[in-house]
This record gives sequence, structure tokens and C-alpha cells, in this order.
Amino acid sequence: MIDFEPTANDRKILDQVRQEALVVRSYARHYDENEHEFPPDELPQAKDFPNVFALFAGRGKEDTGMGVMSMLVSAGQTWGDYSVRMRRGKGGLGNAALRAAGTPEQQKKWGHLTLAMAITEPGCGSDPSMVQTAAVLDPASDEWVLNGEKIFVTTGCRAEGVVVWATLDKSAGRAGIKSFLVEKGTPGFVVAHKEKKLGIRADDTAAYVFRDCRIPRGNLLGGDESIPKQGSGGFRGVMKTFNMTRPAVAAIGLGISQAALDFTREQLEQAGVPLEYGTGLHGLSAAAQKLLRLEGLQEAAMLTVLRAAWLSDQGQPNNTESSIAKAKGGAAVREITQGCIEILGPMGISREFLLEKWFRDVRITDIYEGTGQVQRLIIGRDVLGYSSSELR
Amino acid sequence: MIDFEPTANDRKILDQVRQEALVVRSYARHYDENEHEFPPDELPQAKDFPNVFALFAGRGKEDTGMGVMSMLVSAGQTWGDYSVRMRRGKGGLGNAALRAAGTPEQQKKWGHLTLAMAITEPGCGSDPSMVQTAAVLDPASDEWVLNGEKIFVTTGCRAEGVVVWATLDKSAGRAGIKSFLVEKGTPGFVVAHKEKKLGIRADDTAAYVFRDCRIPRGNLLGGDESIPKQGSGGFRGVMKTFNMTRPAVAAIGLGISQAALDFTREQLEQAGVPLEYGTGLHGLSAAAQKLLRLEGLQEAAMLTVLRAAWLSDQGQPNNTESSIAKAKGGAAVREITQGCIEILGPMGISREFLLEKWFRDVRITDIYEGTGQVQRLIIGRDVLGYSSSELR
Amino acid sequence: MISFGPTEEQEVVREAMREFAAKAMRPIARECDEKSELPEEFLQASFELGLTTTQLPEACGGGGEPRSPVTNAIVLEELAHGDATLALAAVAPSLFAFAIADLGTEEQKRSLLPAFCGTRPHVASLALMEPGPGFDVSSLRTLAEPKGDRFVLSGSKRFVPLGMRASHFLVLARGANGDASLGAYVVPRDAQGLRVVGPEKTLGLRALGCASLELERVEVPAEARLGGAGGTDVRRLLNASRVALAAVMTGVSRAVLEYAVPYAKDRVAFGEAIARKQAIAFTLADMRIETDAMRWLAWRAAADLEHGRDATRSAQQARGYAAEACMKIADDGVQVLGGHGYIREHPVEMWYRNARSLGVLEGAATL
Amino acid sequence: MISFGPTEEQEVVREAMREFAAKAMRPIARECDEKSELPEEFLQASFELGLTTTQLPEACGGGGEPRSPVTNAIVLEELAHGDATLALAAVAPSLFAFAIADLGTEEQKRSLLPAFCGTRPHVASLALMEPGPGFDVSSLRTLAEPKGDRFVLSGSKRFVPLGMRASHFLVLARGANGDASLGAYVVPRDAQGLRVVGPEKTLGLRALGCASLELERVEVPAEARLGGAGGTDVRRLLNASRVALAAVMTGVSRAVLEYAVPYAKDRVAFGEAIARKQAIAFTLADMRIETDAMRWLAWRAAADLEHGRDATRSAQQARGYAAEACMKIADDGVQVLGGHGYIREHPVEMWYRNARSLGVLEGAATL
Repeated sequence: MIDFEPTANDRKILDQVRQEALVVRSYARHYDENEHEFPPDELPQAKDFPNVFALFAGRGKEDTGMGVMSMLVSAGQTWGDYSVRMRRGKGGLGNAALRAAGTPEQQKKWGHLTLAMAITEPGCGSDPSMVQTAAVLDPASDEWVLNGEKIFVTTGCRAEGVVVWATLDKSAGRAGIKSFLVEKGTPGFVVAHKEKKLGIRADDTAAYVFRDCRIPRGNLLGGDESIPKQGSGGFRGVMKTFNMTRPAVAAIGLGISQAALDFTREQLEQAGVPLEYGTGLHGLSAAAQKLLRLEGLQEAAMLTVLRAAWLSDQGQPNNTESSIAKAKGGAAVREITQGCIEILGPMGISREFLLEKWFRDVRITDIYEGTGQVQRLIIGRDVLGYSSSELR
Repeated sequence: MIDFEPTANDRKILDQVRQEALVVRSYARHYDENEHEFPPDELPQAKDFPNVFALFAGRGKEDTGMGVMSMLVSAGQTWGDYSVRMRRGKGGLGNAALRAAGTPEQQKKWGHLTLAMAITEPGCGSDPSMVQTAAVLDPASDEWVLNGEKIFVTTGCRAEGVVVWATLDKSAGRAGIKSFLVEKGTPGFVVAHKEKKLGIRADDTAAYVFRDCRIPRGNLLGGDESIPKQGSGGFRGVMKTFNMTRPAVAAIGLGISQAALDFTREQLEQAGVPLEYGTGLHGLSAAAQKLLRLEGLQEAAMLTVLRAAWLSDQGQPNNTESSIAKAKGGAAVREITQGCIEILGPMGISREFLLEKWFRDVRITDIYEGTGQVQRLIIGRDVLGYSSSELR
Repeated sequence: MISFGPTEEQEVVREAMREFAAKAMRPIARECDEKSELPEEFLQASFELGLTTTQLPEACGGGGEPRSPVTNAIVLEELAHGDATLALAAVAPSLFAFAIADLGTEEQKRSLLPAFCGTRPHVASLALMEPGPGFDVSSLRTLAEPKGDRFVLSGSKRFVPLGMRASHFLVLARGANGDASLGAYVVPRDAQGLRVVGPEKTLGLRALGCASLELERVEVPAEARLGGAGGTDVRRLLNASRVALAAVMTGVSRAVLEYAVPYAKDRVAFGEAIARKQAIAFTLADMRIETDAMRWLAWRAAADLEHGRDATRSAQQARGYAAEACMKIADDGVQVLGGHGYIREHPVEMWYRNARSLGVLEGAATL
Repeated sequence: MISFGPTEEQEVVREAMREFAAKAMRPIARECDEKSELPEEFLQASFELGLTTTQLPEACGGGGEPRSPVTNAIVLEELAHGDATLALAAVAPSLFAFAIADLGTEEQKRSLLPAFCGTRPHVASLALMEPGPGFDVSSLRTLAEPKGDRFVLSGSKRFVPLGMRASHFLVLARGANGDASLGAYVVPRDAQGLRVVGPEKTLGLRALGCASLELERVEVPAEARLGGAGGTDVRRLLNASRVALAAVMTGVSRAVLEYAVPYAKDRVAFGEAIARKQAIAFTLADMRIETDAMRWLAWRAAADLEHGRDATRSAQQARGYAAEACMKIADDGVQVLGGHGYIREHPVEMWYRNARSLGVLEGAATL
């Protein structure tokens, strides 16, 4: 049955997440202003808080699905801060890739490590099929030899290993792309530097260099070394990962824009500006009308995220819906945070408050995991029934 | 010196135009509701009004240039109505083409006729280089034989003749396109019907059919029958026309959107809504802020129009600026008329008032003479230094 | 529990409505618009869908099915996909009937509802809007003064859907002398002092047969007030109407998208289908994105109504968002079709007028 | 007469400023931002451009050239094309000095202007903004109570440009007890009861060295009021400042466009330069369209100032339009660069912060 109210069990979890977020916030500015530092894996207050994931025990069929819940939890956490967590969950994007594309043995062997995912290269932006990093098999030693550069590797500094996209045969295009697992410390694997960014400064985003980096033959995820003649078999395998991450990335951004909206509403209410729903718009001030409009935009974007997650909870395909969530979320959070600063005026740009930080942090949403443009290509192809060669 | 104030001489003309516009308005609704009728070439009140063009005598170098003035006059006229005029000026788009591309003899021979211009075809939209209408020379009779269809021919019903774009050689693309003059009544030249439209219903927009329509060899404008090997010589000739018409089309639309703004402001003022400039925005109602914003948008768009016209007054190239004016104007008038209806609410959609008509009439602005998309191609090529093959 | 899953029954209804819209609405929509006329046969056919009757109490001759605002939202999207004007005509009576059923006194139900449960369509309508700039619910000028055991209604109403055929009007009015509370009053068409004028000429929704009402000291008994002399919270009524409008605008938006897609794939310019140009393809992608978003917002507000939660916020968000998005989609639809978007041979021209009209019904949905 | 033609002199000035911006501003902008520091050498160098001095009266040691707001708008676009923060730093003193020169009493000119005409940069600044949500000029809370032949100023000011170095502040305040009229008051830095706090930490414009002022019953003589005890119309002052901001935002927008173009032509994705994709190319085309529109609006308002016409409407339109367009252009600039728009190796991320900051200086320019 169609409904959008969390159950009591859902709320228990979300309330807990909110409690942690309120604590986390008190650390947000420090790690923004001191970007060379990394937030701790666990905050001192952690002892006073049960682990959120414990609360997931004892949920029933009448409770909201795990996919949808994970979106609400992600948004709830970034409502506190993008980077700081009460407890840093193990695992990064690479772990998702390992689960999606790795063999059971590989999952067993590396599942316990925090794995980053290295896709983007200086030359290829958000077009994964342009990967230049090459993997060449050395039959003598039965090793892969990797050479290439990767940028914008999330949690790249602290990860214990990385899933790297590399090509076995550039001429084969997407079909030649495979993902390989490289552990930190492997000779020839250099973590170049932590990027200096507009926002999410406490986050680690690394650049990697692979120079004749040798890894065992068994480190090719999935183990399939063949290059499918047509289509992009291996590529599809690694692309799977994105179906889960696109809505998550949107949810992460929407947690931040929600924080901006709540702060703005609170400030206007304290200033005695009427912000009622239900009365006609002509009774409202320009600032109030703008805030209500942005609150609606926030809801709209969040619903597209929940829809994509709900489909995956149902085991239904959600490739287009994942791109809808990512495209809508990426655009909405820009408009919302820009608009909140507009509404509050000069105080909105002061670093006395977190609003200006949220404005910076959230801007990554429409860029990583595929820009809004890339998402629109995917949606457009679906709407038009076009192949990727027909709409580029 | 940079300034934007009309001189006393300028004002004399613009005031006169405004006086006529006020009269013209009283006819606007009638010809909208009775689209089969054509407004008269001269209104009964015309006798009380001197001919505007008489006022152009005795202007000096210190007065605003003719190009800029003609934009202000066009906007001033459509502030009254898109189609109805105190006196219908002779001449249509085709006359501009004749002046731009015709030989002196041709100008002498046909200059006195009202000439429409037939470019668009059912299959080619706003891409003139796709013209399918063919012109074949019959050496026996020394005549051109035309075959093809044209749509959206402005003033197509009442024109006494038409300048038709046709190709001598489809394989030659743009280079093969020439313009021909065909007089009404020529056998094989059929005026199919007057289109039924969203707006500008009093306007005549015809569809033409040419079936083995024979015209004298001398009716090729400019007389040059050769097909330039490369580039698009003949095509450029006919394209010239557009540099003058794009800003004019934008001005025509902006006259209508100005009418919508003035009506909306007047209504809000009568209702006692404060609409002051200079006070901060937080003092304003949502409706007031929206109106002020749209008034700014109107000024911005009109300035891009005047800029394009001013350049042509200076004899400077204005191809990009003409597209800027057309693109900006076309988008602005949509937003402004849609917004005015929003501000006034339900009364905005009542046919008791002209606002809903302005909303319909003005929508043509971003479509004819090249859609906003086509204009952005032109601007984009200029900004990027790309050829038409590099950016398509 | 958060779920986007319609019930099987809702799926069935959706299919049926989709078929009705395609067969009985889309084909006649243009002619209805050009003639500003609503064919009797259509009213009869849409009546036979049972949109109103099935959800009215058995005691009054109805089907006694539970009211489901979510199902109604699904229905309205499909009907509006056929044609927004005809969709509003089909449900206008239910706005009145459901208001009586949900908020009316037993006496009001007994006296007014059976008429909707006959074999022929019965029309009664909601009279909310008023003349003048910037109308919205916060600025109602129609007054209801108590006078002994009666109310005296004075004011003007506009854009009353199907008003030319309605037997009764549910007139929204403010209390007089200082009492700003909103009330709804049942006024029979033949009431003393009521003038029904029209049909009103409008930009879009031309076949809706909207009427203006002029109320000159129209006296009605205290029992004519919805919920009885004491009144009731009419916001529920307004919220239901807002959700309905949001669902209608979702249907219009989907119609534009589904019409523009094949057009853009057929239409060749500069050597290839215009759909292969990013400027066009991305516009179509955005139509899909926004149509999804509109639908979920409408469903969420409908779910609030269905579970008796306050829908004031969610209903306003649904309508406000839909109005802005639907206007943009219709506008972009015209642009994608270019010249063909401007002529009446294609429905997009009509949808452009309807979208702008829908967005200001009941007052600006967004500013 | 309507003309877009700069004078030859204006063309010469534009060229000089363009060169200064490219040589002395763009190269140091990033470091100034990272360190939140304004180098002395830059203040000296920009002072030597004579932006302030040349247009001050000869009697006070100035160049005596006629004030030309249009020329100043042209200058500011070019300087901001180099860097917005440094451009504002370069002209902040002139906002103060020109206010005195245009609206001040003879005595005020004699006592305050010579300092600007020396050989070293002299800094004095305008104190307009205040803490709290939704600040704008309609809501000034700083009060000026008359007390005998003096005024007593109380309140807080924020974001006073170059405030940490200023010798004097021109403080805007409302009259006390019911007199809502705005006045501007010259307050020396060492005034009793004035606390200068800072530099303020901000999103963008980090090197501007903005200060907060806390005024606790600061007493100034009646003659300290701009225009004398009777005051003057400070709107001219605000209008001039709005035009300046519009010109600065035009420069920032042009900088984004001119940076994004070569990037998009070099950057290859999906087999070709991203600039060849309509989505990117049309975005760049829109940047060009809007940058033009912003400039003409700024010029038009400047022309109103120059000819002594009321610029209240044109100045607000120029600033409001520029704020919205500049924000969008900077936002699109980040998007065109993608990941590179988010890292500090490219100036676009700084321009994004500066654009958002510029748009709310003096209060929201658009809502």
C-alpha cells in the first residue's frame, strides 16, 4: 500500500541518527577549518550512544525496506556533517564494488578491509569508458602490471586497499575495462596527495599513481579475463555498483540541504517572520514564499531518492530511477543551499554559522558519481529508447 | 557617450506610437476571437493621427539612431496589439529580403508590392539549409519550375507576392539555395490555408503549395544562378535578412510582455499592494518581489535588443548580438507573461482581460525566425570559435 | 511504512482509466476546446465510471467503498493524461459530494447525496474563487453573516466548474463582523438573490463550463452550513482539492512528454532526429524527472489525507511544485515542437493553455 | 540619446584596467584568498591607479576630474575580471570619499578628503550591514539619537570592507524615536564606545579584511552627519554602491566564461571536446547572453547616476539581475569543470564562493 510515514521501528533508528548528528555537528567547523586533520574514527561521546546498526535488529515486514531506510539514515547523518561520524563505518565505495563484482573467495579475502574505488582519471572526467590506466599480464610471474593515474578517490588516503578500474585493451573500449584490487603498500602504488577542495574538506579525496605496480593474477575482480566481443560485459559488472551509489549520493546531499533549510526556518521564525502553510501565497513575504518553495523542492528530490531505493528493495530494476534521483538531488541541493543564503542575507556568508559550509560541501553532489549531464544521458536514452551511441 | 535616455525628438515619436497603441487595443480582442477576419489596413481613428513616419523628419545626429528607434517603435506598437495597426505599413519580410538580395531592377520592379517570405517547410523546421522546394530551369521556355510546400508564411494571405527559398541542387546543401520572387496569381502557386494558432490569431500565417509553378528566369533574386563550390554564397545572401529581423522579432515580443507587466502592476497598485523600489526585499510581499524581478528581466532583454540594433546603426557586425537579443527576448517574454498570470491568479486566465491573450501571442517569439536553440548554436559557435560543423 | 507500491486493485483501476482516457477523452478533447463545449455523452460515460458513486455511503445509495484519496490521485493522473478539462469535469461533482460525505451532517448527507447515486450524472460544484487580482484563500471577500437561525451570503464567485449545470453550490465564505473563520455553505441554484452567469471565457479549460456567481444577500438556513451551524474545518476540503489539482497536472505533464518523444524522434533537422541533440534529449529527460517528482508529491499528500493526517503542508507542496513543473513542461513541449507547438493541429498548444490555467486555479500555486 | 558607445577616454581606461587586472590581480588572487590576506603592495599599486584621487576636487588635492559613474562601472568590471575581492578592496575607499565629495558639507570635504590625495593609500569605509537574518536597508537597527548638538549612535555593523585598516567609518543609521529617516555619520576609528572587531571570517571575499563594529552610545558632533546636521538623501549613496556591485558581478561572470571556454575545448570526454556537446556549449552561450545583459543594466543605472537622474529603480534592477545571473554563471562554471570545478587548483571554486557572497552584500539582491 502506498504510504510515506516511517513506522515506530523506523523512527527509533532515525531519532538515534538525529541524536548522533547533533553531537557530530559540534565538530564540523573544526575539521573544515583544519583540513589537514582527519576526524577520529570514533568520537569521545560514542560511549554514550548504542551502535545504530544494532537497532536494525528485530524489524519486521511491516517496517520500511532496508534500501529506503539506508537512504534516510545517510541523509540523517549528513544532516549533522558530511565527514564526521559518531563511529566511522568500515568500508568505502570499493567494498560495494567487491560485493557486486567479486568472487566469494575475493569477498572473503578482502571484505574486512576498507576499500576505496578509483575510477576517474585526469583525462577522462565522468566517462568511465575512457579509462587509460592499463593492466598488462606478465605470464612469467603471473602478475598484472598496472600503470596509470587516478584522481578524486574518495577515502583514498585512509583506505586499506582500492578497487581500480583499468583496461586490458584500450582498443576494446568499455569491454576491455576490468576492476582490480590493490592493497595499500603494494610497490608502485603511490598515494600522491589529498586534494584541496571547495568543501567536504575533512573528507579524504586522494590522487593515486600506479607505476609498474604488480599484483597477483587473482586480484582481478570476478576473475573473468576475457574481453566480450560486443557489448560491455566486464564494464556492466563494475557499473552495477552505481545503481546503489547514485541514490545514496543524492541522499547524502539532501541531508545537508535539509540542514540548511531547518537552520534558515529557525532563523526566520526567531525573527518573527510568518511561515505558515495553507494560507494563500499573497499573504506571505518574499522570503517566506521562497523558503516554502525550497522546502517543497527538498521533499520532491528526497522522494525520487526513496523511489529508486524502494525499487531495489523490491528487486526491480532502477537504473533510470537511480539517475533521476541523482540528477534531481544534485540540482536541488545547489538551488536550496544557494537560496537559503539568499534568504538569510549577509549572515549566510559568515563562517560563524555552518550554512556557508553546507553550501560548499553540498556542491559535490552534482559532480561525483556522474554529473547531472551524465545522468541526463542515461535518462534520455531510456525515455527515447536510444542506445548510448544514438544519444551521446 | 553611453546613455539610455531618449531625446525630446525620440519621445515625440514614442508618445505618438503610444497614443495609437491605446486606440489599437480596443480592437485587439475582437480580432483574436474572430480569427477568420483580418484587421483593416487603416483604423477609422487614423484620420485623427498623423503618420508616425512623418515625425522622423528633422531628427539630428544628437537623436537616437534609426535602428534603435525602430526597435522602440516596434515594441511600442505591439504594446497595443501584435496584429492590429493604426495604419498597416506596406511591405513584409519579403521586402527586406528584396532590398538585401535583389538587383536594382528587381527592387524597382517589385519594391511597391507587399512581399511575404517563405522559408520553413513541413520537414525542415528552423534549419533553412534543409529546404526541399526545388527550382528547375526549363531552357525551352527560359522559366524556373518550382515544386514544394511552405508553412508559417507570415502575412502569407494578404501579400501580393512572395520571396521563396528553393534549391537548385539538393546535393549542394546550403550553397544550392536561392531565393525567387513569385507573384500571387501565378499558376501552380496555391495558398493552402491560414493556420489556426495559439495566439497572434489576427495575423495571417499561411501555408503555400507550389506545383509546377513557372516563373520567369529573371525572378531569381540577385540573378546569380551559379552554385559556389564551397561555403554557402547564395545562402549567405538570403541569410543577411535575418540580422535585421532577429532583434526586431525580440522587440515585438517585448512590447507585448511590457503590456503584461504594466497591466499587472496597475492591478496590484489598485489592490493596494506596495511595489516600491529601493526598500529592501524583506519588506516586500512575494507578489511584489516577483513583479519587480520580472520588470528587471524585461529591461535586461530590451537592452540586448537595443544593443544589437545600435551596432547595426554603427555599421558594425551584429550577428552574435542579434542572436543574443533573440534568445534573451524569446526566453524573457515567456517567463514574464507566465509570471504575470501567476501574480494575478485566476483573473489572469479570464478572457475579460487581454493578459491571457498576450500570454498566447508572445509565445511565438521564441519560435519563429529561429528558435532559442538555433540562436544558442550561433552564439555558442562565436564564443567557442567553432564552425557550424564543429557545433551542431 | 514507506512504500511506493500501489495495491493490485489500484493497478486495475489505473489500467481501466488509462483506457477510458485514450478512447473516450483524448479523441474529443480538441473539439471540446474549440467549441468550448462539454458533450452530454461524455458526462454520462464518465458518470458510469462510478468515480463519485462507488465511494459514497450505502445508506445514500452509494457503493460504500472506503474513500481512497490515493486511488483518486492515480485515477486523476490517468484521466488528465487524456485531457485535463474533461478530467476536471468528470470529478468536479465528487469534490462536492465527498465534501458532504466527509464533513457534512447526517441530514446534509441524506438530503444531498442520493442525487449522485442515480443512473444519470448529477452536477453540484464548489464555489471558491473570486474576482480581483491575486485571489487566494487568505483573501476571501464573500461574507456569511449570521441572521437569526439563518446565514446571509454576499459576494461574487468565479470559475465554478460545471457551474452552468450545477444544482447546488458549496460556497466558501468568511464569517462576518470580525469572525474570519472559513465556512462552506450549500446554496441551491434557485436561491433568492443568486445569479449564475456564464459560461466564463477562459484561456484554457474552455470546455469546463465555468460559471460566475453573484450573491446578493442570499439567505440560507443555519443547517446549510457544511458540518452544521457550528461549521467544520474546511481546510480538509481545500487540501483534497489541491491534491486533485496536483494529480491532474501530473497527468498533463506525462501527456506532454509522451507526445514530444515520438515527435522528436521523427523530426529531422540538421541531418538527424532532433531527439539526438542534447538540448532536446535533456529537456525530455527533465520532463521525466519532474513528472516523477510531481507524482510522488501528489501521492504523499493523498496518503496524508487517506490516513487522516494533516495534509496542509504536503498538499500545498504537491500543488505548488506541480504547478511550476507542469507549466515548464508544457512550455518546453511547445518549444520541442517548434512551429508545430504553436498551431492547433497538435494538442501541445492546448496543453500549454491548460497548464497555465491549472496553475492558478484556487490562486497562485507558486510565486 | 540612446548609445552604447564608450568615449575614447573610457576605452583607454578600460584597456589599462584590463592590463592591471591581468598582471597585478589575477596572479595573486588565489594566495590572497587562501591566506585571507590583502598585501600592502597591492593596496599601494591600486592606489596609484588614482581611482579615487583623480575624481576628487582640486581644492582638496584631487585631480578635479568630473565624476563618471559610467567610467567607474567599466573600471570595476575589468578589475573584478582580475579578482572581485581585490577589486572591492581597490574601490572601497572611493565609496567613502565620493560620498563625502558628492553629499558632504564643505567642512566635511575640507577635513576628510585631503587624506585620500596623498602618496600613500588611505582607507575609510562604509558601514551598512548588520547582524541577524534577512538584513536589508529597510530593517536598519542601528540608531542615531539626537542629544543636544550631538548624535548618539548605538548598534552593530558587519562586513565593513577593509574595516581593519579604516581611519573613519561612514555609519548608516536610522533616526531614533519614530524618525525612520536614514542618515550617514562619520565616525573616527578611535571614537569613544566604538569597538572594531575582526577580521570577519567569510565564505568568499576572504581577503577583504571585513570588520564588525560595535557601537555603544558613540557620540559624534551634529556636523558628523553626512550633509550636515540636517542630513542628506543617502539613497544616492546606496544606489552608487549597488551599481558598483553590479559591475563587479559582471566582471566575475565574464571571468568564469573566459576560463570555462578554453577548458571545455581542451577537455575530452566520450571521444570529443566537451565544448562540442550542446549541453556545455549552450551553457557557455547563456553565460555570454547574461554577461551582456548584466553589463547593459549596470551601464544604464550608472548613466542615471551620471546625469543626476533618480537611479533607485535602475540600480536595484542592475544589482538584482546581476546577483541572480552571476550566481548561476559561477554555479554553471563549476559544473562545466566538473571535478576540477570543485578543487582549489582552479579559480572557479573561488569565484563560486565570491559570487554567492557578492549577491548578498547589502542584503539579498533577489529572492
